[in-house]
Amino acid sequence: MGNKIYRYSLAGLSTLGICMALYVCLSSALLVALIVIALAIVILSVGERKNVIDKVYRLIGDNKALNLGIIALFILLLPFLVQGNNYLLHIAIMAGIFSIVALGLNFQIGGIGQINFAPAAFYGMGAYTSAFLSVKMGLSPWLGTLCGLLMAIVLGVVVGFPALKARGYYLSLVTIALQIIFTLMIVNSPWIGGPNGIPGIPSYQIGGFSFRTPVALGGIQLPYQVNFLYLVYILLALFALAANRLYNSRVGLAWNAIEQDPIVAACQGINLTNTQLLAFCLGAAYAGIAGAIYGHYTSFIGVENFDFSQSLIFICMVILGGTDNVPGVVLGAVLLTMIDEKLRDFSGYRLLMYGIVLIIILIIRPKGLLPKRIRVYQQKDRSEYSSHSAVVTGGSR
Amino acid sequence: MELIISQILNAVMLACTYTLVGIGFSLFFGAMDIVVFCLGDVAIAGAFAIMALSTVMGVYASLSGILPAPISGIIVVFIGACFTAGLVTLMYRAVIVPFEGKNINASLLSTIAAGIVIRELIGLFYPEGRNPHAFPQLLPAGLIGDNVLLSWRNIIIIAITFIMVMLLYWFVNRTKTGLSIQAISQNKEAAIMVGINWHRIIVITFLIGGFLLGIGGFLTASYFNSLRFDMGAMYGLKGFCVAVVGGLGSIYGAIVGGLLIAFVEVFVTAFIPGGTAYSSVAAFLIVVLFILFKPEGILGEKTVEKV
Amino acid sequence: MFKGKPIGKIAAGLGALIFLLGILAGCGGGTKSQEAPKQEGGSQKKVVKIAFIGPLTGPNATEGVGPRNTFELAVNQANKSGKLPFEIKFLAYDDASNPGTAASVAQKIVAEPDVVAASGHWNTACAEATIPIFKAAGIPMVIWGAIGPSLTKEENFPYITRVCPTSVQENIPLAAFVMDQLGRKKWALISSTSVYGKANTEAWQAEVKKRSGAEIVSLDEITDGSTDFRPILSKIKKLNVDGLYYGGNIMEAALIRSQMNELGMKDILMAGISGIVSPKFIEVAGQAAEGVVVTQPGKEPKKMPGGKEFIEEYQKAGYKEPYGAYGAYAYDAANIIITALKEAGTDRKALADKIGKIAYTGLLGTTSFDKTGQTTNSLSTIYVIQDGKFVDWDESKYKTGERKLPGAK
Amino acid sequence: MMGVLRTERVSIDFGGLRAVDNLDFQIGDEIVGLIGPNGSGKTTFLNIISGIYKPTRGRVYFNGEDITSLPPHMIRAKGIARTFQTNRLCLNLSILDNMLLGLYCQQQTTWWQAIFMSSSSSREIKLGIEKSLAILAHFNPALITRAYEPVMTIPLIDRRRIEIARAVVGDPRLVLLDEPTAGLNSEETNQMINDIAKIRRRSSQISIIIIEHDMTVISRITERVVCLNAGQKIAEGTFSEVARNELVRTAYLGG
Repeated sequence: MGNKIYRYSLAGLSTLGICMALYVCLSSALLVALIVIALAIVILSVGERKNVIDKVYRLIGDNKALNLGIIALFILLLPFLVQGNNYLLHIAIMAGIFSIVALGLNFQIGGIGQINFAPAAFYGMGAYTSAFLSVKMGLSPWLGTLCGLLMAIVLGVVVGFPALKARGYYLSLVTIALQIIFTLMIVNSPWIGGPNGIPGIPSYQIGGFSFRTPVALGGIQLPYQVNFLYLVYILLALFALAANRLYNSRVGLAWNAIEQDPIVAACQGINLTNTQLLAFCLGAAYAGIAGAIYGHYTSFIGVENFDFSQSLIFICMVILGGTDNVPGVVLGAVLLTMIDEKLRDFSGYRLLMYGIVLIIILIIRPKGLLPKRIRVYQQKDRSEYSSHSAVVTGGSR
Repeated sequence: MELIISQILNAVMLACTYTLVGIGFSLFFGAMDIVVFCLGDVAIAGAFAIMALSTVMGVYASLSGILPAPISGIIVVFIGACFTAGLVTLMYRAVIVPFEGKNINASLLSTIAAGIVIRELIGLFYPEGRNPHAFPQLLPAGLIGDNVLLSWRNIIIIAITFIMVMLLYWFVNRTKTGLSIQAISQNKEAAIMVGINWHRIIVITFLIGGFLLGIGGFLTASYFNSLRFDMGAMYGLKGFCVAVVGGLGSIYGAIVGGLLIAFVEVFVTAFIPGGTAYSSVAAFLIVVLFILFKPEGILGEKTVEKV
Repeated sequence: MFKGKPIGKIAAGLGALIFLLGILAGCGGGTKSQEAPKQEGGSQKKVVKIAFIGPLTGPNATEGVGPRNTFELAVNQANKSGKLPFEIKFLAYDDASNPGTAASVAQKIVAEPDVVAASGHWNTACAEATIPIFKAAGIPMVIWGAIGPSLTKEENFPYITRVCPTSVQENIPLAAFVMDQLGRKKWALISSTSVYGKANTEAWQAEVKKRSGAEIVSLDEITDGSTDFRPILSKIKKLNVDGLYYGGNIMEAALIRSQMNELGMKDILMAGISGIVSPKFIEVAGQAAEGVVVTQPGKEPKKMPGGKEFIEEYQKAGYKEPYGAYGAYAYDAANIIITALKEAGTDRKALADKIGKIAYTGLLGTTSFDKTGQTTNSLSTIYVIQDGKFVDWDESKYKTGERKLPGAK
Repeated sequence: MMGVLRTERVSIDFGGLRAVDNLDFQIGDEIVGLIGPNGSGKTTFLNIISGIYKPTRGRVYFNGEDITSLPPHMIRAKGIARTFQTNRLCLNLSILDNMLLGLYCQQQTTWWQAIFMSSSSSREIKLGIEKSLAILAHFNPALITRAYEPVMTIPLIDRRRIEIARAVVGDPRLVLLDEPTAGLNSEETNQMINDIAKIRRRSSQISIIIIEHDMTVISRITERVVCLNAGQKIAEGTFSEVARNELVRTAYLGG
């Protein structure tokens, strides 16, 4: 009994530790954030070598409700922790939005093992559709977001179709080409603002309450970002849950099989066309919603938000965080968003340092912070069977 | 008629600027089965090195004091190209070796990141690095006769491209090292089995490829008379397109691919009303179509997937 | 099942982690708390912050770095003068020509406690993205370089003001000069697909439409960063135009001019606007730059009162980069903010009202704002490139007839 | 006896090369060995049956139904499972995941259900796990304790077992085994022969086509043998009949 309470509190402590680490990264200077990340990498690497990480995973997995509760509480309290600092809240919101896109992109990179270089096009499709409909047609932003989602899925089919025929570098090039074509087409289309972008995008409203009004909570005046923070993180929680369920279902397994060997996958009865298109369409749906929210949040979108370099950032998030690992992808997105923002203080050196940090992390952990893991279906099974190497080692293909 | 001829000439010149970087992609892909995404940036770094030698560092000026101008020009370009070769090899050690055989995604990303680093280093540390620069005129600029279409510089650019391709062809097909490169690109395991020193050959491939890239960057900068630190991104991307359209792994393919892409761009610009804005769209569409319907490219070998 | 030993290790590890985080959090907090007493007790003067935003990296870095320097120069001069009741701290931020980045940066500025005013942007899209943020925060922003006509609006006044003319205002004198005074009627247009390029092209089209007999025979759109314009130019060559107008940035403009030269089109007049007024244009275009006609709002700094001192000070400050086409605007924008600060104090609302009502005389002449926040200052100069320099038309050898502009009959 | 699978004059050309030439073949409730020298078109023939290659001419019937033009996944759904010559398990996935892939065609969960009705999805997975473990136990009980380990840590003989287990776990009507003993030593080959025999013991409703170079394997487990050479059928019958056939001897010695 004592042991149980001990483990319970230990699980809570480790989640709390992660939340605190993220909070420290968010609120302090770049150097401190980098030290925290370096520490985390050291702890992860040592833990993996000594097989402790596995136990931590199990510890956290065993007490899901507690840990989710802690994380939820953390997000809920974040505005108070940062004392209503709207910039830090803005970073947190962007981290949430980017996490959603990265989760969607992960279906392609982690799931079917195809690097899609056009996630920013999906993201932009959602943003532009929703913004266009709500600004020019006066549609409600909620409906606009839905349409953004649908249009992003249409684009997902367009980009996903080549993936059925091309693989590896060829697919990379196709998606790069489509991404560039997407940005060029936006620039050349004056009816959606062309290079001017779309200004004055309305915000979401519930009843008469606009999301862009500051709120007073518990006697404290909080900036309007709080509304979006909660909206984004509720969505992120739902999307992460869905991604996790997909990962643990027959669909996620089929994606992995296609990644490993498409012919073998087909011979197991997996419909390559539908299953791969699904990965692209679901990913596009995630990105589309995220894009639409972004537009309604910032009230302005321009083509520069959705270009090739933005796509690269999304890809980095997935690969640095850990492909096909839902917490990993979210962690990658959150950390990279923060690092990117911290680097703003070094304006001229920002990109340089971004590149260097990227290379270093890639060399230290080529499989990402939280690497892909063996699926565990039931905790009970797990403790019955020994598992020496739950972390997938060695190369693919 | 004159318009068509001048546009054809424009396209040929543009193709020349694409070809060498396309060959770089093909060479490295053939040898290692990897796509090094930062080749465009490397080539532009080479051009910057040549520019530094001839302006800031004054090597060209001091050389031409003792030697005739063309020879000192050649020396400067040669040093610059060697620098590029060194840069590529360094990059191979730093961002490709750590991921060898491990993770295709990680190496893809690391080369992209390396491109960013190269670009930013130039921007930060070259004097006025973020501004456009006029590229020093190492090639004679005069016109041939009264014909405004043909200048000496253009002829020389075409000639250098041609010579480089021929030299590469000779090297790959007539020397032992070159044949080893071919052997590795066809079957790595077998090549190692018959005693080819894989690592040595790879380094040599990178040196040669880097040299070509340096020349390619030089020709491009000379053709446009100008240089900017971030030119490499698009340049590299076009080079990759060229290599794929021509057939990834094929040297001649890069020439054919370069011509095709250049002709599409130039002719969409010149002969389709309102086409200017869409010339890049057209070029990339061509690439997409090729990958979908003829992924082996124009001159590449069709590989049948083994079951 | 769990065994005792490893779980103890985990606990120890986690404990260490949380402890470390606690220390780090303390450090993070510590830096903040160190700042606070300095402001209150460290020196007698209160510190206020003014933020500058511009493209310091990315494709338009050239346009942003010079203005950043002049802005800093103005702030330093004000601090040194000793006349201020407070100390101004200068913050420079990079929008990288990306509206998303710009919005982020604006959030960051707005969140800084002592920021009283900001001056921002060369890119219209970036300004579009940050205007709502500054307006919502009640921080006055003076736009120093973005020229999209739609930026200044009555509803944003007095928080958003602009010291530079819009693309429409900028093109009027140039059109009057080349079309009316020089009589060039048949135009080829090359337009950059950037906001800046489009805005200028539209303004030019409007000017052409106003004049009977004037016509545009070709319009080509190019993306920033392209390098090969020969196909377009070869096409234009056939059309026998009187002039070629390019509304865009330095690099592309210089390449267009030098490639025109190569294709034997040197005798076609090229006209452009302030975006290409930079020594870099002449450096890259080389010989071919001779005879290009451009306009720039305001007068040359050296001809304005205080201009000579400005140039001297700029050189003395040891900046590597030239102050560029928009350096004078950023300088005046900074001084407008500082002057208003002196008079209205550090309250943001009062400051914004003061800026709205200001009549400031500086490098640009006298700047004051109309009810949308747009400057009413309409001085402008026509320059022609002569012997590798931008020379005021009125002082050039071209005006005297000593030399002839390209294509002059 | 009605044929389970029947091919009618199947041919396939690769460029100028005819890899399979006018092959008539049929199989009932039995184990058929497919033998022939290297390059005689055995594997190509299996690829045609499983839908990876489309024959240039001829038809393939399965349970009387024409499956010639169906894609591989539909052929699998009809009940033809296979293994590969070079062991092709998903190395990064666990043994259990590989087994679940074998059950893919029997499961129904769509992505929609996976997200919104996760209990039905996990119930299905749970059933799948039970079934997989049962089959694994049938082949090698030791594998059960390692079910959550990635396949790449497993020795070759067990990998082959897993691959065969993956093929039969989905209750196929016909299993195509492509050189199941390649790379195994004689001890392991014996074990493999027993394993294959176990499949038949489990259910006589499984027909097997087995490609094999090791004639002891063929002689011990097949009921009938077909010999191919240069894409053509040159002999058919029991092993001893085929082994005596003059054409077969020349093919092996001369080819």
